[in-house]
Amino acid sequence: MTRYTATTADDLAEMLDAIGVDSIGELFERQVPPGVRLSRALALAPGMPEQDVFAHLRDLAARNVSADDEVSFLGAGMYDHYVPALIDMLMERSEFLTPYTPYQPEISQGGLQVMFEYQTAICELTALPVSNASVYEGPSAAAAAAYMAKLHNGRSRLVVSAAMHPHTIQTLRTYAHGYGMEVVEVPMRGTHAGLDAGTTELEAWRAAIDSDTSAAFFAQPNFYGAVEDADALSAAAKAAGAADPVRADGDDRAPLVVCQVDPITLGVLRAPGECGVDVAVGEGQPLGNRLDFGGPSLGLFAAREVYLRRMPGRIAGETVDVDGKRGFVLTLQTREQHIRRERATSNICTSQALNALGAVVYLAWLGREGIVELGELLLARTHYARRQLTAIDGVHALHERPVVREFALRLEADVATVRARCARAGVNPGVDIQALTGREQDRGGLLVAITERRTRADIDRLRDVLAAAVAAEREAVPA
Amino acid sequence: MTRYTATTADDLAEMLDAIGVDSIGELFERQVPPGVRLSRALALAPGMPEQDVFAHLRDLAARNVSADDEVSFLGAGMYDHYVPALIDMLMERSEFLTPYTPYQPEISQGGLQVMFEYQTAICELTALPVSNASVYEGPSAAAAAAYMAKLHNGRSRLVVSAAMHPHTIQTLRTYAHGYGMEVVEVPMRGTHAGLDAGTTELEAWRAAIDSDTSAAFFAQPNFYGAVEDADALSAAAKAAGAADPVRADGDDRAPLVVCQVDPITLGVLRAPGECGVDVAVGEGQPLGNRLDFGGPSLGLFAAREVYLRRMPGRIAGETVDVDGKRGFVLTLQTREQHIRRERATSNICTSQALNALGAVVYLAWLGREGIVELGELLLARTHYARRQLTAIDGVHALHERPVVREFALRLEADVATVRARCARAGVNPGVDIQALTGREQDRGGLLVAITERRTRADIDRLRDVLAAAVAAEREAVPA
Amino acid sequence: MSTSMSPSSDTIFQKGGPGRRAFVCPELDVPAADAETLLPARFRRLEPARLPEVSEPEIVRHYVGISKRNFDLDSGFYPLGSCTMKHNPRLHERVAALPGHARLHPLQDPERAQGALQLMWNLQEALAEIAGLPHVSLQPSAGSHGELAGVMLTRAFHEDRGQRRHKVLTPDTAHGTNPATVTMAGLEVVKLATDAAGGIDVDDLRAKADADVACLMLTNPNTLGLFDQNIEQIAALVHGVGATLYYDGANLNAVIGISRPGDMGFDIVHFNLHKSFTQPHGGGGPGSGPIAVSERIAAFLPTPLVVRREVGAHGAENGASLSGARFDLDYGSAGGAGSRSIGRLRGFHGNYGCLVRAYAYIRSLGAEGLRDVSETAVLNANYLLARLAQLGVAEHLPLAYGELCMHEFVLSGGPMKRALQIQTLDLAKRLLDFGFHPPTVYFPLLVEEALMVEPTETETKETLDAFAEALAAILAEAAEQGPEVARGAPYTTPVRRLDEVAAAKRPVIRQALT
Amino acid sequence: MSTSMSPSSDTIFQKGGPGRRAFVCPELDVPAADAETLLPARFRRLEPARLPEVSEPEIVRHYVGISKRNFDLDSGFYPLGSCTMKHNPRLHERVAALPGHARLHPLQDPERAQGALQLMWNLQEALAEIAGLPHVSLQPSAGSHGELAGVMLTRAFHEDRGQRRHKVLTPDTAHGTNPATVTMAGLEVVKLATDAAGGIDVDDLRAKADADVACLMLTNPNTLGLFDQNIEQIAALVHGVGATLYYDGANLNAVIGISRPGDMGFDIVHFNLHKSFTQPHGGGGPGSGPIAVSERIAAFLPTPLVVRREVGAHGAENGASLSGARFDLDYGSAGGAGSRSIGRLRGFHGNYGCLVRAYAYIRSLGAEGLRDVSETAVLNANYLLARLAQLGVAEHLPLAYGELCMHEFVLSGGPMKRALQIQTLDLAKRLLDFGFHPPTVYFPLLVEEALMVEPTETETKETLDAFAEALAAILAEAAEQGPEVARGAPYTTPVRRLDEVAAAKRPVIRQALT
Ligand SMILES: Cc1ncc(COP(=O)(O)O)c(C=O)c1O
Ligand SMILES: Cc1ncc(COP(=O)(O)O)c(C=O)c1O
Repeated sequence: MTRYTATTADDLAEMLDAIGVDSIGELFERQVPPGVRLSRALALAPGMPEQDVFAHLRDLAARNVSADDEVSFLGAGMYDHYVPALIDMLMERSEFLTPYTPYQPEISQGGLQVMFEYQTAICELTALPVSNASVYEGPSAAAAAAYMAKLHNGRSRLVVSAAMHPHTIQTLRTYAHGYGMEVVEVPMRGTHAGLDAGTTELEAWRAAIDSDTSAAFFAQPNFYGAVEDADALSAAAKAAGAADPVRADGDDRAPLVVCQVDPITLGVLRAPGECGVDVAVGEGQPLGNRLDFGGPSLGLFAAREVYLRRMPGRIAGETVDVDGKRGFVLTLQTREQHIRRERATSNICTSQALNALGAVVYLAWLGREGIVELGELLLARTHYARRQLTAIDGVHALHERPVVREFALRLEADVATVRARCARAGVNPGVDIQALTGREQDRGGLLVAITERRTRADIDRLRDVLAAAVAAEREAVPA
Repeated sequence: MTRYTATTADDLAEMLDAIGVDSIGELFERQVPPGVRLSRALALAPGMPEQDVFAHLRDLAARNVSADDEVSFLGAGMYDHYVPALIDMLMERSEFLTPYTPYQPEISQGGLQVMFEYQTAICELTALPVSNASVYEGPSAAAAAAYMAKLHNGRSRLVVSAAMHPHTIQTLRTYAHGYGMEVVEVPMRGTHAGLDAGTTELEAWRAAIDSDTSAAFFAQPNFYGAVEDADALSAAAKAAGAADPVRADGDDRAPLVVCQVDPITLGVLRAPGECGVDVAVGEGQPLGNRLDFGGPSLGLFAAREVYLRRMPGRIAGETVDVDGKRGFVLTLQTREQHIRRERATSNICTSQALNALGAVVYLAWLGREGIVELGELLLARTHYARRQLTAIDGVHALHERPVVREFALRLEADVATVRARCARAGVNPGVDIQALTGREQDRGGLLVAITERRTRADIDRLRDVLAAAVAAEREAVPA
Repeated sequence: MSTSMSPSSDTIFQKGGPGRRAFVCPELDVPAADAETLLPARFRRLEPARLPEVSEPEIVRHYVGISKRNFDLDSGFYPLGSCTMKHNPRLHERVAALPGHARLHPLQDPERAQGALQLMWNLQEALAEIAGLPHVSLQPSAGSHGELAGVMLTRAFHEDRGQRRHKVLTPDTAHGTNPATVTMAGLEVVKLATDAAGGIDVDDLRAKADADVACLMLTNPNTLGLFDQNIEQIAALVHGVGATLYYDGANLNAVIGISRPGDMGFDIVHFNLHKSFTQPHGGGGPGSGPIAVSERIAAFLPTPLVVRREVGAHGAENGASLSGARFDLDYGSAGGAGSRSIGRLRGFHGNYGCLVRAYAYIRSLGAEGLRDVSETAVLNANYLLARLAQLGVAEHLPLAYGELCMHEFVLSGGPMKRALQIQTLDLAKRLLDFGFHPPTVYFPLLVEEALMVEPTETETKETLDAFAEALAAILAEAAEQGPEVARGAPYTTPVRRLDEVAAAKRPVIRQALT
Repeated sequence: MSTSMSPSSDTIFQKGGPGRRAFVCPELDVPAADAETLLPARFRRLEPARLPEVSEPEIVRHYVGISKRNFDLDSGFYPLGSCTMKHNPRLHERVAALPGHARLHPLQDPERAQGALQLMWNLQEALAEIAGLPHVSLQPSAGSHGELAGVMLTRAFHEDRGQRRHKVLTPDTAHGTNPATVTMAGLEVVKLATDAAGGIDVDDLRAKADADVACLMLTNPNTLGLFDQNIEQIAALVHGVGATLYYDGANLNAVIGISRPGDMGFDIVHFNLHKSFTQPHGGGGPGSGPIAVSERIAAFLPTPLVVRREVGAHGAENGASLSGARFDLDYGSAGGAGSRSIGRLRGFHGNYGCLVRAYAYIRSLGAEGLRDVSETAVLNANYLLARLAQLGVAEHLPLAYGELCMHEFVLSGGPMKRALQIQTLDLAKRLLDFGFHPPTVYFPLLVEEALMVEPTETETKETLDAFAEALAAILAEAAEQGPEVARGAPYTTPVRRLDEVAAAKRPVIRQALT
């Protein structure tokens, strides 16, 4: 017996008796061939009392520098937003925490309604008419969109803006190999300042997209924090990718325009549904989910109506019960693996229901006005931060595009050493761009993210610390 | 409107219209005389968003050195026991956290059953037949027992062992003034070692108790960690306090013997009900409650059957509903202030229901065997610690009585400075006894508490740090 | 979720089996010693405590199960008059749980508990400002504990002047804790009548206010939900005979930032942090009952008090202080607050965990937000009252006194009882079937078949409307179908009406164990 | 708590009112700039998102309310076959919530995330030992993600050897994620028959195992709850044609410390940390699906991997390392694991929060405790099976294959359907009225009217007995009163049987807004 099991000596005797075996061992001896039975104990540390496990995990936690321990400007996909306390409370309620997928709708109305509300919120946010109940996380959501595109139009090329998050591009490449699709990267305009630098190069985008292009991907804002001209990219993709010759039925095989969004920006930024986008995907972590060293979070997935029956993931739908009472069920399950098996629209099963609860509660908490106010605050602080930081000697804007909550700098100094210097002063100035992309053109790049938790005082502190670090570094290593 | 209120502009208009006033202001103008209306805003800091309040409270928390931040041997009434995670979860469930006193039993069976189970657990622990559902906390529980004694036997003296916790003695004095009772303190045997030192002086105890003594109080273990001879104290009190002449009805006016217990010791220590005690009171914090800088916690209160109808506080009782189904109600309410008013057995109303939940869940978690095992572990570690520490030069046992989980030392050095030295090494060696009691005889006294969280390695560290501190102190200030 | 699914009433002691356990004891890491050395046999327990023997999953399922047999504020409207069942922000649970607060030992040295002491000091200041009284003690554990402190302070105040005044005036509408407290503090209750307007009968007061009166205890608005129109005159009368005025702060939610007890002439006020300041009610506590007092009472305050001292460069050195301030526990320095203290009322410093929550609340809302609290509380109560009138409920359940109300109101069930043959108790039980917690019933005592309704500010108009309609529906049901429906209620709760008489006659207050 | 009290199905979008809000925006503490400068109009949102407008109390009450319309593991028995609904220790939530874990940014420098990396490395080691395979990637987000990784690894393995094998063998009892994954990875499913004993039909396997076969995907015990008696022969056959063996770890709870996939001959294993290792199921996730692989597969693993390096005095200097070890993210160093990686499967490093919980579980139980898990899981399943036989349930619901079972078993509802005219669906729905979550139904597909029952090790004998009796009672009820009762069930749930056909025909998948 452990603290989680409950077989008393009497229980054991009665149970073995009922089964008709002499020992638990016999159950295994009669079922597991001797050749594959493990004849020794697992080589694992012995079990521990709860307090010791807690102490050990706390010791490990103490060896991490979390967003509580420094003034952090890290972003690039996951952001240190404030998660209101009521989300913890709700996510920890047994009723939400411990059931599984709502296969029995009569006793799962709570979870199903949460999905339905989540879908509604994501549709509103993206201005797209349909949403699933979430997928794993951001980059794989893009890969799921690629599969949907393949199922939809049968084309074989995926055109991807190089200004997307490198993890998204890498993930798309991994999956595309399985799909038998080719990934074509569209370069972006040189990132070293200039008005349109840092965004997808429209001409190259147009050129890359052809009548075998299944889907075209860009991010808004993109990895460098820059606001893309989404309308132009969408229109160009549709035009360039039209069937050749254009089909009589209006070319419903045209490439899907897939936009990777940062949901927190959608209070102020033109929504995907407002600029010709077919599918919006994105990392949902900013919506009420913790950083958790990268997961679990959730992947957003919304689309135009026509894609509904090819969407991946769970979808909750409204219906009535035998008494005519409103209720919710998992719907369109014929898309899914447990029904459709090898012809499913996705292999996803266990997904991120609890994280989606966090997201919808967060959106309700922010509310209709709040998401706009928050967006405006981020705009203002980001603008301020960018001005403050680019005023530092040896620090330049990597691009001058509009930004919402994150922007890229170029340092005239080694980024790694500058970051280490800042860290010693208790400030994490942001992400080393080149370390993440591996691109030569990104050398010197620093990606700075702003959230509502980073006050003006924090930004001023970053300015001072960064200025000192860059200066010290330039002094130490004369250019 | 704040984030906690919900009056929209339309709501307000409709509501004022229904009431028939023009503004909220009018509601006050018509009801609150102008002379007592505040004509200015309260001088309070402006409100803050949730994240800022959180940040402020976190900053304050960071300015405290908690039991997480040092190796702490502080005790003296509250102890750093490990609180299992399931207690947090249960105490945070809305269903337990947010209702009030179960006045409507039909929709409060959860809370009432918890009280009933708590009472059962405390009866078991104390070996006494009746328990209430808890009172405020430890010392005031003793004062409540004094009131019960007064109501029971109408006598006017309270005899108190000086070896009790100073807060208990002080609280008894405060209340006794209200009760019109006199508090007589019984000295203890000199605390400087010797086999019986550190305990209540039996002869003085016997001498102090007379036929006007309403109740006699001692603590087990006492404030100095020493195990008292509870049987002897009880018997002596009963004998010395018998009515003079002894009444025909068997003297049911005899003084109540009240024992203040440390519940965590009752797995190994003879229970109050096993040594002639009438009433057991005590601080319940060690049972699954946090330190919380001293509260909220709960006060234990159990007694012999005869006192049931004079007990203070809520009591849950079992009954049946109209369908014959088992259920629980608040019972014997005619004792209470809301029914009995000025003749109530106590003025207590809001008490510590949630903390009592923590206590009973903790006891279920420890379980029948666990409370014994824990007691044995504490005995062994405490014994080890006492031996290790008294081996230090300049450190002596204050007494040599058996101890369970806490013991008193006498340092040949200034305690305050020694403690400060230890603190700098990350160890809080315990409570400065004299600082708490104010007694000259306690000079040099250090009270060291052991819990299951303080490992042998911690104790060894305390030994080394204390040895160094005492040595350094003796060097700095030659005796 | 359904009757059949709702767990049984078996207690945790009726579950489990021999040897089951949730606890794993940390290993014995010190040398073993023999039992007699560790604790001689004569001190050892004779019979083991028959605690439950259950696995962790059993504990979780048991308590989660029985929790579902509770109604709670997070699940529905809880207009329990006098109890201020307002929303409990979860932020407060989060901040109270921070290890720096939750795991701070009460005997930590003040220099190493500066955050806690600063919080307490800031809270003292805020409560003083809200009360309009200069000195605060955070020690009392709940309202009635605050009352006890207050009456003892009054007694000490008079005794200090060589007076042994033995009477305490309390209106007949007073909460039970008021008279109970008076007796415990060794004084005598003298009841004051209520006048036709629902306030103190000033003539009765005048007749009883003599040199033996130590104190008048009052809550204002009173338990009828009415602000006493004569409060200034009452204060003058009481002060005139040399007595003090005690303010029972249970109804403070009506007047925060609107009117201050100190400005009304009160000497002593207790706060119920679990009412006006959001400490969750926990099924009956914990609470916290700080008191604020006037200058003339300050010397008698319970100790320790939290004080703030300006320190120079020297004190700031150890890094423990903020902006030159250092916070400390004060045991009553000569002449100052607490210098002739009544003593301690409990161990340590009060219910700090509750103080954290109240402080977070005050910082969240600020002056403006707190005033909005009271404005909205009063608006909601008056709207509900008006809505009940619109629905014709007032015919059977008239307002007991007055026309408007402050944050709560008291209806009389007398006409209902006569016209419809159902009592307030029946109405309350029938409300359970409608998913509402009933109002406080049969209090205050002087109102026939009283129903005391306090909606609080955190409820929406929709909820108030739904509640009003439920009341109207129950009355209509009784009018149309007769009184039996209500008399048999509730029908949909985990248990139905319980036999309280039997429970009290032969009390079974613990699980029989074998 | 009662039907009338249970909240309505109004969504959060149907609540609230204009201007209500829970969020208070932090103040604008930087100089204001004009809108066009901050974000030109052509990039600005045209129509605002119609998010809810609700106060904080409304949010809490709404979601607490609807939560009560869920059945959950903490409230009752949940024998959902293949899902391992075991107790979720709350300790795991506590440790995962520690700021050092929960508030750690995934792009924190490895030197400043040593605790997290050490945890991941320790977990990799433990999972490797449990699987009997040397290399582990923690990246996959759930079981099916692990499967995808696994099939891609297989593909990469063969492609690396210049082979384009396109077939993947899966038994007809396989979980739907297996075939779905195969297609997504660009390979083809070839189904294997099940033999009379419930295992792989070895003859069928022999016939189909050719040089085009990339892989055999198997779970063992399989979805019938049976340990394949021919596993060694199967492995030999598959390896014989140069294919790999993939182990679907969903059923690992039967064999931890008893039998290891690696020792059975599997090359790739995925774990479901949300099944065998207590990550709470969350209403359908999050999960985590780490994979363990053999040496020959290691080079293709997704990156980054977590590695441990011994460092000398120099590296230890900065205080970030423990006992001379430093942990790092490795993107595939030459020749080693990940050196010819299939690439990334997602952002960042996997579902770290789930890893924390699984690690806490493994440290809590250790080798002995984990073996007890599987022993008890198998004991409980066999006991429940035996108890059903004792109660005569087996007559109508016979075990589909075999006599004993591992951690779960599959009953056939065929005889019940014929004798009593109720289907497995009816039985499942009627169970709801008895307070139980039904078993998995209609899976695996080859069993007629299948009921797949997995009690898990954390249930008590009392619970198993009660469940067996409920099944017996439902059958008796059908025998005595006819099939209508069960066919009309459930009766006591918040809603009754729902029209799924209508839902799919005209999908309404979001709240209509005005
Ligand atoms: C008017 C009034 N006074 C005093 C009290 C007593 O407060 P507490 O329950 O905190 O002791 C209450 C609480 O119910 C009350 O309503
Ligand atoms: C046998 C089997 N394989 C695979 C899976 C898929 O795992 P996941 O849901 O974690 O993707 C499941 C889960 O339901 C399963 O039962």
